Amino acid sequence: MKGWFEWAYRDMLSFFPENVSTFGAQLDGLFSFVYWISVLIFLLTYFLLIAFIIKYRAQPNRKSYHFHGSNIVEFTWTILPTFLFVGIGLFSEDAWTKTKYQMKVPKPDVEVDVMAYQFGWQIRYPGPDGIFGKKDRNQMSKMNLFGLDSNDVNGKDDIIIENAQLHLPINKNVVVNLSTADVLHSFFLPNFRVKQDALPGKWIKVWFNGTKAGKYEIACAELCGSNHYAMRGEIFMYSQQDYDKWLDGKNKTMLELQQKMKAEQEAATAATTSDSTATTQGS
Amino acid sequence: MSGLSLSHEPVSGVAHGKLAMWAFLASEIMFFSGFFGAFIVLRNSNLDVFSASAAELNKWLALVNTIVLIGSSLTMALSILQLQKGNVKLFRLFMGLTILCGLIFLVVKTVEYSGKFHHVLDEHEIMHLRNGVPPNPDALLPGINPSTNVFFAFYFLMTGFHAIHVIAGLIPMVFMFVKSFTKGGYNHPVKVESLGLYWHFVDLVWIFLFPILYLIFPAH
Amino acid sequence: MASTHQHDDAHDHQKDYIKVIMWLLIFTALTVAAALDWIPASWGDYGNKLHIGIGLLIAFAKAAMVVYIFMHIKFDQKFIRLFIGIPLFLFSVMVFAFTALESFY
Amino acid sequence: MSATSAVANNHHDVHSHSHDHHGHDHHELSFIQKYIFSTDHKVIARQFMFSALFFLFVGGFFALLIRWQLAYPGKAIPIIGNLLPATWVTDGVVQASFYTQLLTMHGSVMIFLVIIPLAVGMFGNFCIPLMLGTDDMALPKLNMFSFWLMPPAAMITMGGFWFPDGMAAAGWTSYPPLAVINGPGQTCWLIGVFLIGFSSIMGGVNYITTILNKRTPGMTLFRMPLTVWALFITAMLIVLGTPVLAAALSMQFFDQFLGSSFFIPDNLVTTKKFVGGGQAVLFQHLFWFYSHPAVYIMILTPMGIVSDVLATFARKPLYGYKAMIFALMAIAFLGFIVWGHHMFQSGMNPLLGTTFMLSTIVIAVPSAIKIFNWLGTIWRGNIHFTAASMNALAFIATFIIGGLSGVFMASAPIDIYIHDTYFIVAHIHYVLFGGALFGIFAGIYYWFPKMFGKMLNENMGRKHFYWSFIFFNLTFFPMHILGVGGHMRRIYDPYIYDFLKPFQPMNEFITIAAGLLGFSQLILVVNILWTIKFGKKAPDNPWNANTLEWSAPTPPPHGNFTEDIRVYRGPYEYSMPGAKEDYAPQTKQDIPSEVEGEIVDESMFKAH
Ligand code: HEA
Ligand code: HEA
Ligand code: CUA
Ligand SMILES: [Cu+2]
Repeated sequence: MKGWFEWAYRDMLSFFPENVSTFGAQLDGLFSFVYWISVLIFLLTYFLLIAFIIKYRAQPNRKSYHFHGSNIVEFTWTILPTFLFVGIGLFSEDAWTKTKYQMKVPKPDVEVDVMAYQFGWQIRYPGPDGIFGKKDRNQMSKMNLFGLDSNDVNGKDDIIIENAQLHLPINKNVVVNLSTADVLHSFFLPNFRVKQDALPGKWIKVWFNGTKAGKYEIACAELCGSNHYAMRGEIFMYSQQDYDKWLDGKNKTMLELQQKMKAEQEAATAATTSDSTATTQGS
Repeated sequence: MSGLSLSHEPVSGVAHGKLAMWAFLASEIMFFSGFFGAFIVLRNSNLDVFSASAAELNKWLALVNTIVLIGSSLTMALSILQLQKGNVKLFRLFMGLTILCGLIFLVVKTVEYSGKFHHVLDEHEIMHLRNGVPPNPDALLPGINPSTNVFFAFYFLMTGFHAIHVIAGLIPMVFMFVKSFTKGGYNHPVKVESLGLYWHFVDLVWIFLFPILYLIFPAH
Repeated sequence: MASTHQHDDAHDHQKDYIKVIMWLLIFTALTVAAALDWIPASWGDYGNKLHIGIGLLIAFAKAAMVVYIFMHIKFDQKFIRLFIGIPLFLFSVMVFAFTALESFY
Repeated sequence: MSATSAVANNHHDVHSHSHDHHGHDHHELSFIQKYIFSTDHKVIARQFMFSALFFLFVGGFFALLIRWQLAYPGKAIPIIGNLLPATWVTDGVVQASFYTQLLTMHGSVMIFLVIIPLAVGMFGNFCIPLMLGTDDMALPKLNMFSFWLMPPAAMITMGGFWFPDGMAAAGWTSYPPLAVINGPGQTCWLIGVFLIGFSSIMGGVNYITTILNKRTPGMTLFRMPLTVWALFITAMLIVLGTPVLAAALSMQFFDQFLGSSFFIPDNLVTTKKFVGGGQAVLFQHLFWFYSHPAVYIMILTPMGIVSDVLATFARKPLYGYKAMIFALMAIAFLGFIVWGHHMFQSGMNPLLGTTFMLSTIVIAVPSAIKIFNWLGTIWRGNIHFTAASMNALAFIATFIIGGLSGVFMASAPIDIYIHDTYFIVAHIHYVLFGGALFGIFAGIYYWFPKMFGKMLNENMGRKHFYWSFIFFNLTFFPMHILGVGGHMRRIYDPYIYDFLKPFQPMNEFITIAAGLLGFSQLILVVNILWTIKFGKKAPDNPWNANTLEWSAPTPPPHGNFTEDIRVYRGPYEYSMPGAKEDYAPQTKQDIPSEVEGEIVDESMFKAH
């Protein structure tokens, strides 16, 4: 009950969650641009509506003005809004091309793969060698969502994070290759003003550039089943040093794991031909 | 109150039934547009599968059906003419022929479908038609069926809905045909005309289905 | 429920119909012939496109005849053409947007 | 028309319902033929009205369950919690899997079984023949068929109720692959909606034919009231749009039931197996190709109703009659080329995003024309406040807000952030409830006397209006704020997200307002039932309106009119200077006045 009316006297724009990406400000600016235009139109139309309702309410000995309208007036109020609205459209264009055009995605400083599934996110880093292993759609399965090609050595050291935690450096152009293993999901980073549906069978590039270190949330914004609401992930933004530290830690465990695996494999070579697991997990 | 004339003569000059049929056909065009639009998109992204699968279809049965259906369009048009002229005997004849053609079409279609359902995919076909994915043993229908690949999904979808349209057209035709033998006879030229429009439309759909499903995938 | 629009001369129509059916059969034969393997394989993709182009062109020609003569568009009130024109327009909008699905970016 | 003719009509009503005009007029019709399987357009209109109002409560009930869960997740539903089936709730608490069914069925019921049947089914049937001065629809049997397809279709749509997996649960948009891997409830939904679509098309075909063919002498196209114009254009949208939905549903049915892969790409990691090769976005294209025009199917008729009601109660000619018609046409046309604005974030080609953004923003222009013309209509009028006119004014007020929020989303980059948040939910309800439903309420209050022959209780009508309007705004306005805060739609428990935790009080507020809003609707039902039983008898023309339906006896007998109808002027000639009365029925020939009561006398098609 206490918090109920707090919002009643706050400006709508103040409810945006904190913006921590480079283009976020432009998008928010666009929102408030349209917002203020709307407020103006709202005030104008409501003023007229209310004024007319009061002024022209029924009075016994008044007769309405018999008038069918005028073409000049109609023309004016067709043309003016057209300019205004087309203006909004053209004004929006820049932000749209910048954020979504695949060919305008900036050169990545950091590139990660994100695979959505019912109900979570898997994240893949290229690992110590800095190269992503090849993906083979035919090898996709519940155990191998990315469909890593088991014959590709570059894939052996890829870091796969299964608990939906994304770790990234700030002030770097991050490119996320987004896809999904099953149904549609939508990769939503409220604080970064990023939203993109994930399509099965297609990799879509999503980019952003975070400006502030901290922990933020990843949400799924496309209905994907009963646990849609629970597809929560976390995104940790680090300074470059902290990020390197985190990444080195990951890479080291990957290398160790690889060596251990190799040793085990050599030991068991003669006995059975066991399937070499392409991926290991980390977190 | 029978002196009133509130049920006016058609203002647009086109009889109610016919106008309604045209509106309905506009709707039908959009219905098949949905399929054709989807077909174009998925064909472009699955060219190999589409041409491999089209080769499995039986062109010649389809050709027979094309001719049968075109013929039925002619007899339909003629039966309308005859009824308008009041020549009931010839109306009956042409209507009977139309029904016959419709039935032949359906029989050929059944032969074609059952051929598909009895066709068991071999290794080679599984490679080409299904990208190596083995058919789903739990599929509702045996043999080649909508789950075989996208092409056959379209094949069954489009020819299936077309066949349903044929059946839907045959029902009132049989009714009119039978009615024309009763004592009262049958004398509603506008209804026959509207049905004729529908029947020509069904023919029209086939005119497009024939090339896009059976023909325009060259062998090489 | 009587049609106010009378068809003046029934006999003429009969002739039209026979003419149309002949053309329809000829075009059917043509379209089957065109689908045979006569384009040299060396033409590659252009050969395919030619195949499709011819097939569709013939189909449209046949469709036009059915609509014009059998369906009486030629003889009926002009506004009835809208019932075909508008859907065709919408279809082309649809196909345009759908086929832009993949390209560009 | 006098009291005697009304008596005669009641008498007439008992007889002759038969539609072939071959004599045998005078046999008694059984109750079933008269009220159940009737081909009389007025009876069908009533059937649409009652069934849709029933479903309004079904859908509203679902909405209240949704609201309960959002305000108090994990708490048992009070009172009825334990009465609900075990597949829905455990210990009175809504389950996550049931929540998705709830929002799906709420959306589907409200759109397919409430708004479209009310706006198109009910008003289309009631208004078109009466306002055109004819006896019935062009194809009365088809008309009956189009109603009687609805109840079974509705049952099938919700048929998943009988299966352990429950009802459809993929949203009213039913996007594959999710919808395809769902259970039999989804199959039922597909079939049900397909049938509803078929019923709509039948209706639309009938309306087009009737309007083109059955106008009474003198009723040129540009003398038709805007309600009829709106219905005409709506019918075209239905006829051209719905079949595309039908195609999309059929394809999804194939995927769902026969295992094909139209919308399923290769190698989906799910329990159901598919060969792949399809494209998921393709369905969205097909779906929105229908469903965007569908939102105009839901709003155009209310717009027409509002125009009629405002002109009548402001006692003024409608401002810019022709401009209003061209605006309707422009909205309908543009409505077919903007569907992509629902798919800005769907991964379709961003270049298309640009195109769709521009076309979408342009569609605001004809809407603006309409708003200004309505304002022009009440300008220098003499506005009488009744339940009908107040609802019409409320339509304008809420549609402005709903439309303006549409402009935000129309800008593709702004939509990035607010897509699939409560901002959209707020938009939906401002245009659908605030717009369409208030317009429909206005129509119900306006035509009820003619439909049932009784005057609705004005007092209750006003209470219903005030309560609805206030609680409507309290319920849905805060949703804009939730949306700006990033609150996703279709989520069962928002509070597992840290950034949504602060919104719990607001959700609670909304829920309480929604409950009161639901309660307010009971006033309408009580009013209708009370009036039918005890209401005051209605005169033939209670509002002194011009259009033809008011020249018919009340309630109109079978065949509608007791004399031949001829039309002499446009529908909005109110307050002509020098005339004795402040209205000029379209059927009255000579009304001496200083102006010539003519708008235009030409028509696109052949006129009389
Ligand atoms: C009756 C229903 C209805 C109506 C009329 C509208 C009208 C509009 N809608 Fe809405 N819409 C829906 C029902 C409707 N919508 C529904 C149900 C959804 C969600 C579906 C789902 O996902 O479940 C939706 C979703 C939706 C989206 C997708 C959002 C998303 O999912 O991300 C968009 C995006 O562009 C949009 C835009 C618009 C626009 C631009 C209009 C325009 O037509 C509005 C035009 C009106 C105005 C602009 C206001 C009036 C004008 C003025 C006051 C004059 C201005 C004055 C001057 C310029 C001087 N709508
Ligand atoms: C015309 C359409 C219409 C109408 C009238 C409404 C009415 C209401 N809607 Fe609905 N809504 C939609 C169309 C509509 N909605 C659509 C299309 C969606 C999207 C669905 C999707 O995402 O797929 C949606 C989604 C939607 C959501 C989002 C769900 C989610 O995303 O998780 C919410 C949440 O608050 C909501 C709430 C409400 C409320 C509180 C009402 C209230 O106005 C309801 C008021 C109540 C009544 C009118 C009935 C009164 C009932 C009683 C008094 C109960 C008595 C009866 C018994 C106990 C048996 N709606
Ligand atoms: Cu994943 Cu919603
Ligand atoms: Cu839309």
